[in-house]
Amino acid sequence: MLAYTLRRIAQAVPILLLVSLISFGIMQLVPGDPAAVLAGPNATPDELIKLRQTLGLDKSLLSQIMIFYGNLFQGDLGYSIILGEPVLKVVLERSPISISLALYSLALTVILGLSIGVIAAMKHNRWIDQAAMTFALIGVSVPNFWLGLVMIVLFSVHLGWLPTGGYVPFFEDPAGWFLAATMPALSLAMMQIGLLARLTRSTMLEVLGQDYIRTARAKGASEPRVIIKHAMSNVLIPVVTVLGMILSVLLSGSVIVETIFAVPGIGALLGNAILGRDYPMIQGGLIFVAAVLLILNIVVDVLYAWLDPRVRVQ
Amino acid sequence: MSHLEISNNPSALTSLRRFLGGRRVRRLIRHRSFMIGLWLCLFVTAIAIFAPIISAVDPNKMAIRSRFQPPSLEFLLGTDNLGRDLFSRVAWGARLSLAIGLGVVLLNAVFGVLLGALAGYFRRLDGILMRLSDALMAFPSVLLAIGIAAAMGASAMTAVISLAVVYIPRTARILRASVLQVNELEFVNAARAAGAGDFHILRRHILPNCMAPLVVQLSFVFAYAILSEAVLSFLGLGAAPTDPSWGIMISEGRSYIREAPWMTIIPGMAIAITVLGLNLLGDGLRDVLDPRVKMEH
Amino acid sequence: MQKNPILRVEGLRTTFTSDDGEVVAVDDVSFDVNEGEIVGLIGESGSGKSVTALAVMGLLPKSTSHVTAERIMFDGRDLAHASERELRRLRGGSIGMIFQEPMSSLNPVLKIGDQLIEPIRIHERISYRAAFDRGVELLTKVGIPSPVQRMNDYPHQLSGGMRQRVMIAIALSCSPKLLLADEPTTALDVTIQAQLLDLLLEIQAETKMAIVLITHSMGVIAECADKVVVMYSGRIAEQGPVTEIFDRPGHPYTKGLMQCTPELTGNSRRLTTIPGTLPSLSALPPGCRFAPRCDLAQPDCVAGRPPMIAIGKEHASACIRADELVASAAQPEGAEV
Amino acid sequence: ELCGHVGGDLVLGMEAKLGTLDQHVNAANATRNVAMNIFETLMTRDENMAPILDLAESLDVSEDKLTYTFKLRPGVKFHNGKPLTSADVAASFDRYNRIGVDRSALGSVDRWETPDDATFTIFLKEPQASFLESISASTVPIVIVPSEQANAEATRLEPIGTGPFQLEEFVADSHVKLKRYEDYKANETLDAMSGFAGRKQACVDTVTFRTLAEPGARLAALETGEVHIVEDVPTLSKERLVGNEDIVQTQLKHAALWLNYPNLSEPPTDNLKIRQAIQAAMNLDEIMDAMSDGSYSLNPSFQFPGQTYYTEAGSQYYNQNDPEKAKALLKEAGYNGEAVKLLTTRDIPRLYTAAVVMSEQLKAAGINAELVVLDWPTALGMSVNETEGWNFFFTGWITVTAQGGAQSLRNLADPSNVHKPKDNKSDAEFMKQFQILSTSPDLEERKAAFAKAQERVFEQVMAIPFGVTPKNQATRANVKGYVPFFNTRVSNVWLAE
Amino acid sequence: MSKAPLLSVRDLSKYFTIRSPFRGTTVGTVQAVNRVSFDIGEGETLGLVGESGCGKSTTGRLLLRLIEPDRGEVLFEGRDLLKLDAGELKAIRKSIQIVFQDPFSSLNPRMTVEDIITEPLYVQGGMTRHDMRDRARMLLERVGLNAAHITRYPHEFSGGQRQRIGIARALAADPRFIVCDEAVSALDVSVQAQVINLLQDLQEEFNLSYLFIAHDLSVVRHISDRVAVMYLGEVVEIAGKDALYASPRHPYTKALLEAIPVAHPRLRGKRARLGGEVSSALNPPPGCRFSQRCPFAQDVCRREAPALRELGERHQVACHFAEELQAVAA
Ligand SMILES: Nc1ncnc2c1ncn2[C@@H]1O[C@H](COP(=O)(O)OP(=O)(O)OP(=O)(O)O)[C@@H](O)[C@H]1O
Ligand SMILES: Nc1ncnc2c1ncn2[C@@H]1O[C@H](COP(=O)(O)OP(=O)(O)OP(=O)(O)O)[C@@H](O)[C@H]1O
Ligand SMILES: [Mg+2]
Ligand SMILES: [Mg+2]
Repeated sequence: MLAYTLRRIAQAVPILLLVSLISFGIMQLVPGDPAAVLAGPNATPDELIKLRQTLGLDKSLLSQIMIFYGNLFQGDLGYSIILGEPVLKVVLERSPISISLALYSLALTVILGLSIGVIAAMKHNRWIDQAAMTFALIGVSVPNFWLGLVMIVLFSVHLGWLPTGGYVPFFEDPAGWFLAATMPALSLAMMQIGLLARLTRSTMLEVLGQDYIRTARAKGASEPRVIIKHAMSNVLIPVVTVLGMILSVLLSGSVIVETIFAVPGIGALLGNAILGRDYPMIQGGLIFVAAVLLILNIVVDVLYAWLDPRVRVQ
Repeated sequence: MSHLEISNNPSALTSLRRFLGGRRVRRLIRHRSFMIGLWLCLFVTAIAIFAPIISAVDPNKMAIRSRFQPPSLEFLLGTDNLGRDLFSRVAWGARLSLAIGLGVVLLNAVFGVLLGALAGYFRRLDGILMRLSDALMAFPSVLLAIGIAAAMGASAMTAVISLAVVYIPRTARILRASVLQVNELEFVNAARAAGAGDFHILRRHILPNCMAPLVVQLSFVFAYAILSEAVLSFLGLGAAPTDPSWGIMISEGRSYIREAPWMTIIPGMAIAITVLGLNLLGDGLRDVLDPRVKMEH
Repeated sequence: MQKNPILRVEGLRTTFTSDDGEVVAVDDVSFDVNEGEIVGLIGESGSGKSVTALAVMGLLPKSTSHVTAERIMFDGRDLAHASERELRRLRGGSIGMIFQEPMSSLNPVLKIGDQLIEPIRIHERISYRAAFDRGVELLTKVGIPSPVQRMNDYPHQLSGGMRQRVMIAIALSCSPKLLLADEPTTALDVTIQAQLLDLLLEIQAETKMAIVLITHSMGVIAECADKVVVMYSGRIAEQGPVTEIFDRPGHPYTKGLMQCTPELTGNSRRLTTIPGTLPSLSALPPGCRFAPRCDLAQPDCVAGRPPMIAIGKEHASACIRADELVASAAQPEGAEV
Repeated sequence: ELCGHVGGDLVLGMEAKLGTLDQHVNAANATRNVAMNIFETLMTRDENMAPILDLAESLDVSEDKLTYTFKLRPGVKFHNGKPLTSADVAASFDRYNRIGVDRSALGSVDRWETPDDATFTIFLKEPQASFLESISASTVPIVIVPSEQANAEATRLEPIGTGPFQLEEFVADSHVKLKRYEDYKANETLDAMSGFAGRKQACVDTVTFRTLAEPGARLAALETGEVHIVEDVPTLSKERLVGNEDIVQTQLKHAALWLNYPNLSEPPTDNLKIRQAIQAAMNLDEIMDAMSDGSYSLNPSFQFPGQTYYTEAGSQYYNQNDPEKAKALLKEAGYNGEAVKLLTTRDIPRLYTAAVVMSEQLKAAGINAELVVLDWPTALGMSVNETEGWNFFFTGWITVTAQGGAQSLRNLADPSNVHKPKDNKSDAEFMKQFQILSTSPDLEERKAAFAKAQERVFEQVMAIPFGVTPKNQATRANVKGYVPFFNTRVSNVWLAE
Repeated sequence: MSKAPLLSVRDLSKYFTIRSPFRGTTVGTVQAVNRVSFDIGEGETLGLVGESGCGKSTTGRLLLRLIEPDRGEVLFEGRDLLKLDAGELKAIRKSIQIVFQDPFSSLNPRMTVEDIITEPLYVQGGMTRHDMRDRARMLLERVGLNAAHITRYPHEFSGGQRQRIGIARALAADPRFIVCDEAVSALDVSVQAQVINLLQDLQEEFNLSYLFIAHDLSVVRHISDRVAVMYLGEVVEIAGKDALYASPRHPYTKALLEAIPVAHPRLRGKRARLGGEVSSALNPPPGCRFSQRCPFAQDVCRREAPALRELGERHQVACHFAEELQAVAA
């Protein structure tokens, strides 16, 4: 297991390198420059040139890359142009917010998605199944930013149940965190709940059609026992394999959800960085996020290996 | 039986049947949610095609005096902050959304197939291509699309390209998996034993048999492209705003969500209905063509 | 051998809802299984053997299948009209079942031991420890070396033969009175198949349980069965004692089956064949379902469903020309038709 | 007493995200809204945008108008406890001169000196009538920071000022939290606050500026009481909120001037006749109505009504709404359908709307208008750096206009020339008036010059002002002492219990 | 018999390296085919039997170079197939064809019967579409299907009919030699008999040679002239079928034959059964690979691998004690 984990981590390194190259490439193509954003519409061209110099934007592409990697290997992701703070510091401050939001979303996804899927499969072709699948289908079809807007109007303004947005650090005020994070987490999770419910249902149906389920029934096992002991353990395996993907989507979907709900997460940070042309921030931030995703994927794979004895025991 | 009737009549249906297999067409036609999806998609497509005819007014025609009109007989779906007719705008928005979705799907079909087939069939290319796709997939997809869109400047073309870049690695992976699977089937060996070359085998044997998962995947890519285009437009990175796009409409309407909720809700529903239709279509195709369990992203 | 039926199936009929509408997979099947007897259920793929067994167990999917029977008497109880609860008590307890695929019939993520002792834990109130010991005992009995270690293995760590032994152990774990064995050896290699059949026969001789042995190999029947039920396209074509069936087949299908199996000793250049293939359930011919492939067919055959005709002691055939056939069997063997 | 009640946390819902609090290198409104409660300047603008001393107690101007001597207010301390000295002022000017955005304000400065801790002297190279106007401008104000920060690089300034509030926490994209600076030394020369100057007091313990970019969410937050003050209340919502007793609406009548300017290097707008045709074709009422949902006033000037330099010179060219004239002019110019590219952004919805409406109007007059919609950085960069690919750039002068005549026309003069004239040489007649405007010691002469310059701008169509929008804000009813201004001021604001 | 055989295999070997998907380390090598040699004459059928995983299919595929061998020679009409370049290989592929076990996966579901059957002709080139179609019709009729069904798709046929289509495809390019890899194993007995008859008829008609892979010993006996028995990648015995079935010289062959169920209930009786499980070809034991299960195994068997040696006329065995065993049996 350890060897496997290490190997996976080693494989992640070239991917990160590629990621950074791609993001560097994209950013070089971006027109507009951070100096213009900072200086505002009334700055004179001369003032812009000077500002660009002070920001180090006048250097050649190659030297910017060299400087970037030089610093990267020293663990330095550079300074954000707009925020004026070390990228690493900002990213480290922000990512827990997004990650906790993504994990909350993931929890919602797993709990709701799994139970909806299992119930639908057990009531296959009955009205509960139809209702559950209709819900799941709507979940995957509704744009999440739209859902977010509609939820704000409904839950905050009309019902007054939940705050309109913002972020409360979990350790300061868990209840407040919970309230503030619920709508963003839900609007992020909606689609994934739908997808997971559908995946769970179809996997469950498939598993229920397997010979070993018939064997279990032939042993006289009761229905709950068949579902919980024999079916679920097998259903969880494919479900776990998609968790990494779900997490990636949840983290990345946060760009827009964080904007709408004013959550100061990494999605909003990077979205703004891209729109504000904050190259070091984008570059460093993307590498960081990619690294987090790769690590999460490794965790998921290890979890998968742990769940499936066919892979575990070798 | 029905086979003979159909094969005597060389129509479009025959070629579709050839592609899908006759039994499958019958099963699709009987698949309730597939048919609902098909009708929804046809409905949206019809609206897109006939937008100039069914929308009485120019979607960009402003009438400041009649702004913020709620849906009524005069303004079927109401008007927006500039007094533009939302019905026309939604109808023309269908054009744009479908065109962008189609563009992404076409690029996916071409490059996803190319890369997936190369990686799956020529194992020597596999490592490189898959690492590249790993790297592209390591990016959070929305950020990647935003980055590319920002780099290229907002336009429909940009939206198509950036979303294609996001989805092609995913399509390629699915195709690669099918190629690997089909490559194991005996008829490929049979062709090889007959002396067929790689190109022939790919074209005649492997690709046709990877069509089912591909078609299914593309139907989902279509749906996601429409959703993601809305996200990009919402952020101001989508289509050129003279063409009414649903995402732009939601984005414009959000300032008025309390007072003129229809400005947001109607384009939102348009997206939801289209995506719903495509999802149903895809589900049906998957049930019938590609019963393997899979989760698409 | 006492004639005391432990299982009596009467008028079993099973339909499935499928893409092509309702299909009748098993149509009016009746047979008896006496205590301590091995009944071979033979027929080609799709003839309804497995469905028959599963219907007896009440294991067909409720959503797509519909089972009716006049009676399915097992040990004094009518399974056809029993509640799911009652059926559950019998399954794995008094009735054991072995399936064809040793690979897929074991749950891949659970330990062998857990799967093995599950029926014991379900049907008997004994401690885990005691059940575990019983499990080890069972594994020893079916000839698995180092059984204690094997209890902690997962199915994929075992070879196909060992897996099937485990399946047998599971089926035997509560000392059933009836064992339904659905092609228990088909997926295995010849030498292993022989081992396992020997093992089954040994255990049967020891415990005197009744076995319904489903197979499509005439050889296996010849080797094991006391009585044979031949199925064709969802119906019983012929049933009777094994020697009767081999010596005097009363149905052209049975006869064809035996003749088209290449003989190990025979040198005949050409094999006798049954032309055509099994009809599809959604397009069944009228009357005798074998008629379109039968070279003895005559107009009466398609007129209506042929009744079961008794042609000997406990020997009956669903062929209106059964008598002719039995009579011709008295002639020297090898006569090609 | 300035504060009816002391204590509490005042929460403001901000529209725009702010990146940095480095006031020297940032022209964003959002930055000023927060930063100007932390920092103070030597000299700033009062409520009427006239220059006024703040950290300086007195100012002596020499006879020859070349030496300006400021005496600092005693007892002022930075948030880090360090007393303010002239060295800090000099360091701040140094830093501004090095990297500040609006460095041209210091263009005529020769040097500065610090004869003693309380004295700061500036020497000019030549007399400049608008010098005080320039250094007191609040677009990118020369805020005073501790001398140790003289070398801080752009955006890396530590936000330590002398204002009534000090920074407690800054989480970009989320919120900035300020708390009362207990050792604040108020400017007692006035009884109350005026502009950014005057007597200020932190009535509340803390102030939280929350970024609530989503307009729906921002207003919802006000309605639910999550925030006390929001900026930019949509016109539609204003009407709805009227009935809400918990909410009080406020307005700064003239907050922003909306305009666009042509690109004089790119055909067809290099042709005066065509520019005039476009000018003639425009219905500014409609544009303003659409972009503000009806909350606006027309304004044929580059100054707000009531401001010193306000004039309607050239107003005959303003809001002509005469498509026929436009067509005639087009014909005269030999226009044959060249595209007129309107460069705008969706990041600022009003600019986008203005462009959309204008393009419709141009089309109605037979002009082939095309929208070029880019994100703000790109659009801005394009208008600054490129002389091709666009014909009109849309923008809004929010503070610039308020800063007075010279400041607002500066963009059309050499060397800025946002309208990209040939060889980067602005119109000679205009430049002549602009020179007078910036150097004449006589206000009346300067006003006359402004009027002539403005007329020239109209004539030559160097920029087209659309109109003025107010700043509509709303507060919870328990918020007292809040006075809307070009930028948010949280001093002297208190929460009634 | 003096004539050179049509196909002659010498020391053919193929090892597969198995990697753990989880650790990425090499788990070991499967010696799927190890130093296999045999000859097949013109018009002759060699049966190949053995238990699952013993390398039968791999052998068959190696002959066609569907898998590249590690070592050895495959001489077809005197030319070593393994030394041919791509063009020569393509040309010779006309003469060597294969029929697969699975009648479902061996036919491309997206192609019509016509396209499937004519594919070898199409690939080889040199024939008009019209001629190809005629030939396809002819072949269809020859394998007992209706020529009018040429436009149908595989799913419209039953398993036995599909297997006939597969046979027609193999015949299309006029082969000399066909590998039948469990060509009848998946079929029901009644259909199996039809296909076996067909194969035999075709052999007579076209003077074909078969390598007939199967695990059903009675079928192999019925169709073969000679039979080779494989165990864990090695051929342990080759002989004429009568000699082999009547007097097997290798203990494994003997065990295999004893495992065949009786033909009639009256012939039941207790027989010696082979113990143990089928071993894995992964990292096989040194010495004789059968030694672990062999009731007669001695020390030498566990040390030294017996070579295939001639024992009587065209009867080869790989057992150290073949002679003794025969003596015991007698
Ligand atoms: N769950 C099901 N749904 C629909 N049809 C079914 C189902 N199970 C079996 N059938 C049909 O019932 C018929 C009999 O099947 P059954 O499995 O009993 O055959 P069998 O005799 O056991 O064949 P085999 O030798 O292949 O196991 C077949 O035609 C099969 O297609
Ligand atoms: N591509 C491959 N990679 C790794 N191992 C392989 C490969 N192909 C075959 N093997 C292994 O080689 C051995 C021989 O396989 P082969 O398919 O030739 O056996 P077989 O005798 O045809 O068996 P069966 O009767 O099951 O068809 C097996 O252990 C198999 O697992
Ligand atoms: Mg069966
Ligand atoms: Mg094989």
